[in-house]
Amino acid sequence: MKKVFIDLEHLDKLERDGDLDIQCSYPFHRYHPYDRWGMRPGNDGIAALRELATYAVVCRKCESANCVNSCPQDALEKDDDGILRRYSLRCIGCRSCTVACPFGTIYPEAIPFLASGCDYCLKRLKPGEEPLCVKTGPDGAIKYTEMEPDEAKSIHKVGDHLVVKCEAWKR
Amino acid sequence: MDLIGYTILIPLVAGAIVRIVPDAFKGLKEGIALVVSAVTFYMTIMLFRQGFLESEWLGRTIFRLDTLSSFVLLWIGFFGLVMILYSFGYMRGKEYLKQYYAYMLFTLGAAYGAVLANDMIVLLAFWGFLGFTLYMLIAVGGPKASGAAKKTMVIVGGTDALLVLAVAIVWAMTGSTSLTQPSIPTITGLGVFAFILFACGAFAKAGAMPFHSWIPDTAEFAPTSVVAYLPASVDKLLGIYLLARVSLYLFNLTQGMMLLLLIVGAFTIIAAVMMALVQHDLKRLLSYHAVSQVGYMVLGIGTLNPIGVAGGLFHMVNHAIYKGCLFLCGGSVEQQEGTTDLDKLGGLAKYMPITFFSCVIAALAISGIPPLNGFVSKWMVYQGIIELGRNGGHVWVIWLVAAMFGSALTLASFMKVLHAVFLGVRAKKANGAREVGPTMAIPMLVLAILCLAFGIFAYAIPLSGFILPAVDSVASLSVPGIDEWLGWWSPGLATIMIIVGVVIGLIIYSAGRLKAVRPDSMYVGGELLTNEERVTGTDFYDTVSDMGFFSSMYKWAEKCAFDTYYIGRKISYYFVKGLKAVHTGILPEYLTWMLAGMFILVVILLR
Amino acid sequence: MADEVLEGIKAKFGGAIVEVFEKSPRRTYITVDPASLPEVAEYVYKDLGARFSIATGMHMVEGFEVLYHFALDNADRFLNLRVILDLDKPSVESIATRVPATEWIEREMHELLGIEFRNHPDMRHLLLDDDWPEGNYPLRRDWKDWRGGENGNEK
Amino acid sequence: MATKSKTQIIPIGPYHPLQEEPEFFKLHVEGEKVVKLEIELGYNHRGIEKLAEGLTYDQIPFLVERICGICSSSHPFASVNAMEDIADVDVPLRAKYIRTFIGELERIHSHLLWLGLAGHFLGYNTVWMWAWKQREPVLDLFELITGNRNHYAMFKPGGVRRDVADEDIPTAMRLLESLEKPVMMFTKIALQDPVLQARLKNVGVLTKEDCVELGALGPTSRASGVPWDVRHDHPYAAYGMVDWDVIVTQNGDVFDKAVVRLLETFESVKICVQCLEKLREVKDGIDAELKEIPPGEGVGHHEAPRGEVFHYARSDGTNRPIRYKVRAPSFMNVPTNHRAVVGYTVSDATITLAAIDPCYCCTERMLVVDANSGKQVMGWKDLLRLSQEKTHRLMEKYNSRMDRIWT
Amino acid sequence: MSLLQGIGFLIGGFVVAAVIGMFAHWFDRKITARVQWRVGPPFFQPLYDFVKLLAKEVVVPEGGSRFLFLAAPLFGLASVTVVSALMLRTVIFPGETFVGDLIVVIYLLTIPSQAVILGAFASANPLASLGGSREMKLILSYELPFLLVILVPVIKAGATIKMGSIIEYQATSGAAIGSLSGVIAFVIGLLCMQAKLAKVPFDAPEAETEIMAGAYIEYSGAALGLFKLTQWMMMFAVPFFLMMLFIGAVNWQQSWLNVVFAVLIYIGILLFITLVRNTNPRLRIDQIMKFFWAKMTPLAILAVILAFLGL
Amino acid sequence: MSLKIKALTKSIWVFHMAASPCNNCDIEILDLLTPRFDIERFGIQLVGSIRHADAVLVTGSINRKVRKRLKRVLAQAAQPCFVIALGNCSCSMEMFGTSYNDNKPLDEITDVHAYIAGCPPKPEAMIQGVVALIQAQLAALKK
Ligand code: SF4
Ligand code: SF4
Ligand code: SF4
Ligand code: SF4
Ligand code: SF4
Ligand code: SF4
Ligand code: SF4
Ligand code: SF4
Repeated sequence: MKKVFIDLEHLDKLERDGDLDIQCSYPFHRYHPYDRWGMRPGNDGIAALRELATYAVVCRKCESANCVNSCPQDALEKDDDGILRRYSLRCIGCRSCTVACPFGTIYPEAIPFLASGCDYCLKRLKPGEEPLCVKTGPDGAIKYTEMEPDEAKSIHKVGDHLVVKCEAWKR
Repeated sequence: MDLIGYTILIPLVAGAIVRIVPDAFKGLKEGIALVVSAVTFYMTIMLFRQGFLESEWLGRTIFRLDTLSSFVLLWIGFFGLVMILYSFGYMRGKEYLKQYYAYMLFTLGAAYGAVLANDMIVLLAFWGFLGFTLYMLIAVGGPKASGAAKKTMVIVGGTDALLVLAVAIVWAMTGSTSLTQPSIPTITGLGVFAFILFACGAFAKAGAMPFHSWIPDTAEFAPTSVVAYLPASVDKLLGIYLLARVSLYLFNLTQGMMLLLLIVGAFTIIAAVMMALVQHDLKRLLSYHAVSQVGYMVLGIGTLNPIGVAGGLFHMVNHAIYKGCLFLCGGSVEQQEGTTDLDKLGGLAKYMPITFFSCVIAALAISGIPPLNGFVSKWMVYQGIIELGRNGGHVWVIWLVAAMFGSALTLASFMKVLHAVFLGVRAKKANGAREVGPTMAIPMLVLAILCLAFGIFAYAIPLSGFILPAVDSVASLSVPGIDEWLGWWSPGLATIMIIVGVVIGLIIYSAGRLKAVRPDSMYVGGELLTNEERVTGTDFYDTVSDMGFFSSMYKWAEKCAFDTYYIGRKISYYFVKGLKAVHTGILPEYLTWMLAGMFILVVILLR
Repeated sequence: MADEVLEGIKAKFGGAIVEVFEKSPRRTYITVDPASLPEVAEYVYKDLGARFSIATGMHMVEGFEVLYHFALDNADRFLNLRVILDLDKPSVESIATRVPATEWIEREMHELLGIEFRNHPDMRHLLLDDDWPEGNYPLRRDWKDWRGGENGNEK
Repeated sequence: MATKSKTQIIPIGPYHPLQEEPEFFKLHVEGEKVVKLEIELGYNHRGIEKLAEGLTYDQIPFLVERICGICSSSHPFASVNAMEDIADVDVPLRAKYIRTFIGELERIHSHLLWLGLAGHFLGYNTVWMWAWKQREPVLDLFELITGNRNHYAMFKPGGVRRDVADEDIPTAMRLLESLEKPVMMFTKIALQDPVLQARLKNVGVLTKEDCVELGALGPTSRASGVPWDVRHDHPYAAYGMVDWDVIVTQNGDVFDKAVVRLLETFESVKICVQCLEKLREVKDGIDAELKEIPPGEGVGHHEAPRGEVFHYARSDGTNRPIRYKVRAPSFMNVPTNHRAVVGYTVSDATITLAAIDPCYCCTERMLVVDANSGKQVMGWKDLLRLSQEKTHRLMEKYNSRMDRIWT
Repeated sequence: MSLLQGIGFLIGGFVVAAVIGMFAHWFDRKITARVQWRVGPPFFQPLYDFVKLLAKEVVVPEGGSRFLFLAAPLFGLASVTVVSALMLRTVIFPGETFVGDLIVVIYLLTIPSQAVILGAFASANPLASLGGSREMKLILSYELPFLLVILVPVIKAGATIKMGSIIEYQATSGAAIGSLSGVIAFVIGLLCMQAKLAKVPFDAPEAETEIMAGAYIEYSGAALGLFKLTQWMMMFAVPFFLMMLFIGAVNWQQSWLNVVFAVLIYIGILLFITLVRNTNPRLRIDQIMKFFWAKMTPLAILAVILAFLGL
Repeated sequence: MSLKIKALTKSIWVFHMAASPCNNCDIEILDLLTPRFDIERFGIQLVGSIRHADAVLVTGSINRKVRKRLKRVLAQAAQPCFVIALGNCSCSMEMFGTSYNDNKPLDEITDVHAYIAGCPPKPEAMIQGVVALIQAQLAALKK
């Protein structure tokens, strides 16, 4: 089964370099509710993917996590594996956690007030088609392939449909 | 031959000529008609000036002009002229022209004759002839009108027959056929019977209930000018003239007979106006009013006191004026819009201002709004009724209430007419209705202005001019001083007061920002109205007709339960079975029969 | 116990039932074949005596979904009949004649979502202005806001 | 007699004093008798369902609160019910009682409001004034408990936003008790005034069958003998735990609708009192601390003063729904006019139209308010100041033009 | 009566009726407010309203008859002015009136309503048409009992339709209301007056919540002001008319106390109007008709019969 | 002349126009008439026809369908007539800016003479707003 593949560092680098305009074809919430002039983006599935990937792969899973402690809304929790989870109904997007994390794990952009969704384009792709994020994303940073996780190459499996490459933070 | 003879003859002869003139010379026909009617009108004026005249023939006073007949004559002449003028515009492009002007003239002549007749036989002859011309004129309306014509013929002709009987009785009782001499007391059975027969004849002509039912049908199908001419004005004048003549001169009425008249009057007022309230056709509605208003005249005459009789006679004239005017307005509307169905009209005020103005004046006049003429005559009738109360008795309350309430109902139905025809929303946007031409507009305007003038100068012109002299000439009635009736209030002063009131309003207006009048679309809650969303107003009084008691009355009326014609037809259906042989079903044949019979009678009686 | 209802429907329209999802004892979602929707709806409405609450139209990934919410007031339970319609040309038989209360909501779904209800007695606009541009269905998920000046919106 | 009546159309609305909101009725009449009714909606439609898709679940109660200002807690009530249905959480008992209390208090205010308006529509302004005078204390109570006269902002998924302070309970009790007498008086007036009866009895009759067929709700159906009441049939919040009766009458005319509403007011007072009693004891918090709405779908409803409010939410796991459906009672009740109005006069039609207590706002569902603003942070004085300032500013701006107008 | 005198009375009548009418309107609103636990408008409110209306522009609906639309208010005002003048004169010189002035007054009193109807019809607005037709039906309903009721003092005064004689008769032999028939007739007369003034429960023609402002819907500015003024003046004219017929009006020649007495009675009648209108819902037009025709008319007939019997 | 000015400020007939509101503003307007607030004491009256209005209270955000009607009705008012935007909905656009039914705030449609903010504005605030309007009027007139 094909999976979405993200090369997080590559993505970061590209982002630092310049504009990164990755589009997403997630069918719901395509427009921002207060987007009167067409300026504000709507749902950005890629943000959801990156958040998921970051929590799974990059986060150091601190014992007494600063991020969790700092959250004024108790929106962050850790599950049994120590992976962070942000509860969408509680997080108010205040970004205290961003500041609190000593490792800079949580990017400010990654925690918008309005949570994004990604369904990995399941059920929506015609045979042979690639998700829109892959098509519009920078080459190599996002792919849609039959890729198996490979710890050696720092390619990790996150969920059933996502694999993430992240070299800087080797576990 | 004297002036009287010429007055009667000229129209008859001219009618015959017009009848012969080929249709191609339409202008000639119209010309003759106009000239003749104008001339005879002038002659009636002369006669009116003369005041009193008798013309003898074969040793009898056949024609007699007195203060009563002279003013009726004058008005007949006037209406003849006005209606013929109006016909120019109205009849344009209609069929049956050949007959039309001829019969108009015949009618004119016969009407003169009937009014001037002093001999009952002569009266009968003209009366019968009038029935015939009426029939023919209605028939001008085309095949649709034949039913109405037949109905008219039967009712009017039938009551004519009653008249014949009445004349015979009177002749048998007194040995005289003079209309003015004998004062027959209505104490004997025969006297009562004769009076009732006479009254029936008068009622049928004038259209009082229960002999009214020919009028609505006629109004609906006959040409409007005919309706305005005959049932609305001339027939009313004639019928009430006859009634006045017989009840004031010929007979000496008792309380019982008065009661009969009052009952008929009151009943006619209310019943007819109730019918008018729910009509959906303009002409039909007007015709019910033509019936209803007769009630006032009958009431007025029935009071048999000077003011009441004067009121009744005055009302007769007034009615002829405003009802003629209303029918002419109806005709104008019909000519411009092609229909008199109230549902299909509306918003014409802007397009036909003259018609609208005349119609408003006439409608307010008929409803008795001061200071118009209808108010004055109704007021006199009311006073007459209350005068009755002075002499004791309690029932006068009924007549008074009936008369006054009938007036409110009249107003109600004319509000409906004004709304449905002239106000409200324009029915068809595309059709560009225009004002009618001058030959039609002038008659309407003249009549409307008469309504105003006779209201404002009621005493100065009509009352002192001809009504009061006519009443005064009757032996049993003598007119008291006018001041007794009017006090310091006179219609003229009233008018000035109302005008001053209006001026006060105008001052207030001008204190406001009257210049800032701005036309704007109408407000219906922000939506724009589509044409179908207009309210025609024809159903305004459904609330009345839906009420328990009235709804059943109306249902009955719908089944013609109150129509003497249908009742009579049912009865006669059994009687006539034996006469089946002569019953060919061809109307002219019936006519011939009747005329022949009448002729024979005349010959026998005059011999 | 409540499943008498469910069993009854299954027994009667076995073939037409695509899926049954019981979220909780009080909420049941039944996906039915669009072709037999009118019969099922009528059965639920007439024979089970359910009250028609409302219908929800949705533009989902798989297609247009119409959810007819019926309340079984005696059993404290909501039966939701779901039909899934074609994405390109959503069309389903109207049940307005069988369940009169659906008339307005079907009109509304028609104008806001562009679902066609076959044989509906009156398909005029219900909520939107009469001059609302044709083929412009705001509740569809790909509906584009018109503040860009598109769609003939008056500026 | 050529008097066959023709049907004519009388427009009612969209701007019409009968309605506080714009709605367009076309009455097809013969004379004054109504033969057909056409209803045109859309003057209030603001696309609330679409807008709800753009808001988070937290914001939606505020959004739907502003669907309507009259039962401005009914929609949030139903909305949180729907969300809790998806998330399958249990709300603390205290929150349930508070919710029930607010819901019933609102019913009282709404029924009094309706009574007043009905009086107003009948030209009986005294009833209007008196009923609304009695309504003021209810609004005061709202202000005491929620901080605002209307738009209380009390509901949140998983609980309520504000607690009822113990010291407020006696005041509330007193207010509720003082309410019974005037309501009793109104009931008596309604039941006994012959003129009122003449206007209301056997007018705008809606048969039981029509009700069932058209799915009429609330007092509209209960007046016709259809005992639908979701509080009773599908108990939620604390309705299963307090003692009250469903009011049902049989005639379906306007009179019965009034009677149902009046009697329901008593029931509501009863419920309110019971809730307050419980609030003295039950102290288990007011919030279930809901973290997330999982993917799924949920149905929520609440018996608003006018009938069942129905909400349906579909979640994809983000903090916004992907479909939010609102069905207000009037959406079902307004079409009943098609049947109830026909055969009566125009005068009857107006009161019949009003008898279902329609509020098109929610029939058409629109969106309101900046969702971040949970509470009204300013007192009325501040608002006043703000509005004054703004007005002054504008007046200056427009002064030149006003000169023109006034001279 | 000379022309000048007539005009003098006319202007006097106008001023008196306008001032008292404004007071009556204020009184009505104030009492209404009191009944409804409100404070109510200030004393000069009617004046303010009127002046304000004058200061506004007049909008004429398109498609209507512009002339009639603007003229209708004038007719109403003129007739109520004339009525007031007539009645004042009658009260001041009861000996000098003329026969049949009663009928004149009755007729003139209906003209304001007719002006409203014509104005409504001229505005071409369907709701105004409905209002106008209701007004007409209202006239039909109350006119019958009203006429009968008026007959009671007429009969008592010996079949005279001279207002002066009616007043003089009452001055000598006691007020008409002092008998059974008088009481019945007076009460019915009050109800008819309520209808004549188009107040709840008989305000169907201008039912604001049914047909907006009904007949007045299209009127604005000075035209509306004139109508309002006419309405207010009617609040003087109609009660005064009833007082004249049943209570013998002021009788100021006898004692000045009678003037005070009359004012009190007038205020009492106003109070009655206001209280009735605040304790009843509006009736449907067919109910109004039934009420007047089926209930009031027989009662009025009874009163007339009683009057004949001398009761 | 001063009577005229006084009359203009002492007799304000308001027409209430709901343009896709939530009802609450409207109910609060009606509330103004009721015993607690009783604006009749200031000569303010609610009227049923726009022709009689001296001030129009517009509530609600104004959607596409209602906008046309609103414009039409405002044009039908007899001048001088003030337009008051009542409630946040009609004062500002932010709340409804995103609705597909094309809502717009009142001042984008017509000139507004006064804004009364609040959701719904307290009745006291409404009175204050109208009073402010009157005062501004007076000031303008005195100049
Ligand atoms: S951004 Fe969200 S998760 Fe982070 S601290 Fe704020 S509330 Fe907590
Ligand atoms: S909305 Fe603003 S003030 Fe409120 S919590 Fe977030 S950052 Fe703070
Ligand atoms: S500065 Fe910002 S990040 Fe730092 S403590 Fe304050 S709010 Fe939090
Ligand atoms: S503080 Fe930073 S590294 Fe530690 S758990 Fe939180 S996010 Fe991860
Ligand atoms: S996989 Fe599809 S849904 Fe997910 S981010 Fe990419 S385009 Fe968006
Ligand atoms: S039914 Fe709807 S509009 Fe009416 S009060 Fe309730 S929520 Fe508001
Ligand atoms: S915070 Fe702002 S948006 Fe929220 S309610 Fe208050 S004023 Fe409105
Ligand atoms: S401002 Fe608030 S209360 Fe007023 S209409 Fe808008 S949402 Fe409703």
